[in-house]
Amino acid sequence: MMTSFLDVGELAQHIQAAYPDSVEEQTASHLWIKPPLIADVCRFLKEDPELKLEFLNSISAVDYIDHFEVVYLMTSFEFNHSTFLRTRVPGRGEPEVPSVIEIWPGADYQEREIWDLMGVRFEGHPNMKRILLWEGFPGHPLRKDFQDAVEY
Amino acid sequence: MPIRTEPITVNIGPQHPSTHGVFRLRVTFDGEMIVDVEPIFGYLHRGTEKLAEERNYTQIVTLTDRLDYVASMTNNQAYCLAVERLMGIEVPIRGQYLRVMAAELQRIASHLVATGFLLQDLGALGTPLMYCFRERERILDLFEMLCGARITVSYMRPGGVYYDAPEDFWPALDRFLDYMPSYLDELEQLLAENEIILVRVRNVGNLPLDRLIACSASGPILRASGLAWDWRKADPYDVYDGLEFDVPVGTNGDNLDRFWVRMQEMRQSLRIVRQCVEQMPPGPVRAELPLVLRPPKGAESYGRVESPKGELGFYLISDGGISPYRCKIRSPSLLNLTMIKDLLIGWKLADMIVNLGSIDINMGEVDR
Amino acid sequence: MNCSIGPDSLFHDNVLYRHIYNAIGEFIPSSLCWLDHIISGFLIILILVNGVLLGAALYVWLERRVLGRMQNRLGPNRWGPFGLLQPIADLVKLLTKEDLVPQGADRIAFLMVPIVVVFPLIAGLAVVPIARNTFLADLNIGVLYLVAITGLSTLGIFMAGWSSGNRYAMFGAMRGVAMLISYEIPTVLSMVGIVLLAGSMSLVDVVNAQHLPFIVVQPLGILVFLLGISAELNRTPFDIVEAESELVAGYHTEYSGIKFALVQMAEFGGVVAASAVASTLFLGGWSGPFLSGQLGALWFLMKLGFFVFLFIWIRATFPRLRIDQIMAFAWKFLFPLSLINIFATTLQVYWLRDDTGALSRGDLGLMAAINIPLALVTS
Amino acid sequence: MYGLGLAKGLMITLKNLTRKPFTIQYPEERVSQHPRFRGEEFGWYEERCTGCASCAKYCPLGIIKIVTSPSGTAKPQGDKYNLEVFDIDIGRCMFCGLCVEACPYDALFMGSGFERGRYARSELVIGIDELRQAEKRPSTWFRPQLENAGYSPHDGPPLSWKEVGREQNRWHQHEKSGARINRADIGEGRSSSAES
Repeated sequence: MMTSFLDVGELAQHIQAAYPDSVEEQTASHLWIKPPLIADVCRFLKEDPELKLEFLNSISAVDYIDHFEVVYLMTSFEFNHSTFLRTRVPGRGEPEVPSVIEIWPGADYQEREIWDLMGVRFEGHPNMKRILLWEGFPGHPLRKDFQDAVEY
Repeated sequence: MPIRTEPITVNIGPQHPSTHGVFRLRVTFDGEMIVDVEPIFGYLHRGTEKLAEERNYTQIVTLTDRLDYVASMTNNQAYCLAVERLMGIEVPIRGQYLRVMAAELQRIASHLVATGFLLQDLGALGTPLMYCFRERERILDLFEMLCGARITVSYMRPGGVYYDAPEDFWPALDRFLDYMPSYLDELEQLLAENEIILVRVRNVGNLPLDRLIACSASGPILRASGLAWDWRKADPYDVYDGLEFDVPVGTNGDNLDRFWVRMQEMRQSLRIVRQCVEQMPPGPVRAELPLVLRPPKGAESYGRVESPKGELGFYLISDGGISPYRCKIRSPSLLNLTMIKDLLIGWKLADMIVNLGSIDINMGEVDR
Repeated sequence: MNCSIGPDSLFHDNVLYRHIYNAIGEFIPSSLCWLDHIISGFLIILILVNGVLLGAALYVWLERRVLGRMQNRLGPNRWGPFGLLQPIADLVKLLTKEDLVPQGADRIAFLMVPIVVVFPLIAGLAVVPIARNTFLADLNIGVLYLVAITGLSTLGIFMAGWSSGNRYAMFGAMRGVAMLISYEIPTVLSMVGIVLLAGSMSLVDVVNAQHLPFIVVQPLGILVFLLGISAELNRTPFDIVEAESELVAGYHTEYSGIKFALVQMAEFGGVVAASAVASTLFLGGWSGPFLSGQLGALWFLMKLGFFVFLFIWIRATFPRLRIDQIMAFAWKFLFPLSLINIFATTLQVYWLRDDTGALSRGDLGLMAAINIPLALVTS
Repeated sequence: MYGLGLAKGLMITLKNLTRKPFTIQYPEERVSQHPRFRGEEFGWYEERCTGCASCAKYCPLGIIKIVTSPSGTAKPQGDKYNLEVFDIDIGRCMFCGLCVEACPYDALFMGSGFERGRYARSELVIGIDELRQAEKRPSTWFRPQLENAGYSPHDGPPLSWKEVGREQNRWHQHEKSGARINRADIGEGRSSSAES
């Protein structure tokens, strides 16, 4: 028995039914949700009896120069399926995404880590401060335009 | 009349005998009772994810060794799985068996360390720890035979393992497999019936299952709370599909259950290794691959294994170059630490150390 | 002024003292016999202090070796035959270390601690007889004196924790005070049974009264005594005062150099002292078959070694209890047990003693027959 | 009866008291070292090395420094480059063995030593002269030909460059017979890497 990945088309329809106009873009394998709605969609996916994606495997962020992409991977223990959910946040400043900590407390450290290393803020996170680096560290090292210090 | 008391804040770590690495906890005590905990980490942050963006796909294997340094084999395996999925590489069957065998030996080694340190934290002055390390030494010896290193093994490569095991490895492994169960019996005898240990671990540090799932916890602590979820069963990788083993499950989710689950998993791992030795077919161990790998542009993959600490995943994104565009490491230790407030608040100082030991974190993996 | 140690002299029974006194008397005119007494006294103290130091050093070596072997290691084996000189090397190392006093420390109390913890240990050993008529002092309140003077070490532990200005040390000290005071009670009560049996508080009399080792007459007593004393010595499973994995080193976290050496010495010497007291009270000290007279010291050493090994063995095997469990153990288990023991012993002594108050071997055997099943049932 | 578990524990420790210690007294006794052990003092065979710097490129830490210059000798004989610098900074080396894996000519081997305590980091750099003069006890890591020959680096004799080659390669036969390596025999594509 392998963990199956949900079909993106069906998933998108399912989400659209509950949150119309929440899907930003979808391809054969990828599904992008509009950033302001991501937390709501996540809550829906977790509580929906047909999906029951109750376990958040990981949250990661990717820097695509012109935008950041936050990737959620979640799994249902009951149906043994998982899905990726993505959201694009444009801008190089400190873009904001709604936090999912209310839905999955397990997002706590990962969101802090993303803020620390990637510079994406999570709105609604109660303790949004650096986790691995020290306060006052210049910049966010996982960004592609981060310059290494000349000397350590 | 109640006595006026003040909470007292103590810094435990980064250098403390039982924080399992450079881990710092700012703990507020009311007498001996813990009222607040604030974990602070980052003392071992080496920027593995950033470094990975500047290394080619094979070189990153050496970085993964250093994540969870008591379980390098499983780290290698998770990363190699991710790269193989990224490129669509088929690993030769013998290579898969060798990987599973090495990973299971590593699981025993890692659980031995976890058990030993749990008992060290209980205050057993190193005796069980020494016994555990003595046995771990035998496993590390096997690893040295296999790949020339004991801790930072770099044994696996995308597409298999670097090389087949030497001939004298198999008799040595047989000896180990014959010997190990008797040692586990002895360890259980020393510990499992000891009244002092039982009163210290039974019904201490209970973790409710729903909270664990919400907190993204995985691995033995999830199973100790009653959910039989093992990625080796749920999402079999390599040859786990064809191997027989049980997933031990606890009921209470207390320290005793976590300890018991680890003990049982060691026995199951021995079973898996034995099956691997019996079933292993001859053949190549590594897919024919160029020295420098170039996955297709835009490909992405998530490779995960059930590491001794939980779900270890590598999320790789390729931009068509020789190094990944993004390499995210989903480390079980960090996510298991999310539970720390549930685990520690309300318990006593002495329990705090044991609870922390029972979830078996590794700072190399937490800080990456 | 009568200077000779005659039959009615205070020192007549003390062979050790008499020998030293007479040996020195050869060089000192009889008119200055008070000087002889003073010099002999000093020599006795010198023997005592150095004996304790040597015993502690040997014990440290033994503990490390035995612990090592129990953990499949070797223990110190480089310096001297079997590593016997290792404690000396350690001492030299500690002596040459920088002597730190933390900034936040209460200086005077901090510096006094090593003296406060070492003193009761040395003073307490003075009343323990080593062989027939060989002891440093024979006090008629020996047991009481022992209890009183060893209780002082609690003060040292609290002073150390309080004055260090370190929170770990403070935790250790608070735990120490709570635990040590609780365990003092069952320990003392377990000695009462011995006193009842011997009819005297003098340790010399206690040994003389042991026609049968009191361990068989007082099985509950030895159980309570050993558990209580290992708590007072901060040994596993009661070592919450130091609790290496929790409190780094507990009350002596801030001690370094020679002060650390003294604190450690008090601790390890304490085990030797406790073993000496236990073998005197419960195993009959120097008395035993085959070896008599001054050779009884060998019996004494063997019994001492047995208890020392027992302490090391327990330390190698057991983890530590939590503070509330330890307190519960003291009050709910040891305390009632020691009361039962006293009650039973009192009744037995009342019915069995003869006119002089002494107990014969047969009487003791009868009591053992009653007490051993009692111990098995109650514990 | 309360305490039986404790007694069992005590018996286990007592049993271990009588066992032989597991410790190995290092300077006097040694652990039997396995042939694949990846150690320091790399076995470098200058006769084989073309200065292609594959090892330097493949090293995850970039600690191998190679400087070459044109040798000026005849091209057909293959001596295209002189090696001037071949530094391995083993103070930063993590002994992953990827350099050995990358070497196309079997010129670099892992060593088998592990006793290189020094007082300064600068003394940890192995230079070209040291590599030349070192007693070569190559590890069998990624060198199956050594393993098949049953060679043990720990107690075997030092090996010369003629003895460590790859049996299956045609040019190795040439080597054994004493001839200089003929690049044409090695096969196509290989020589191009030497130029980079």
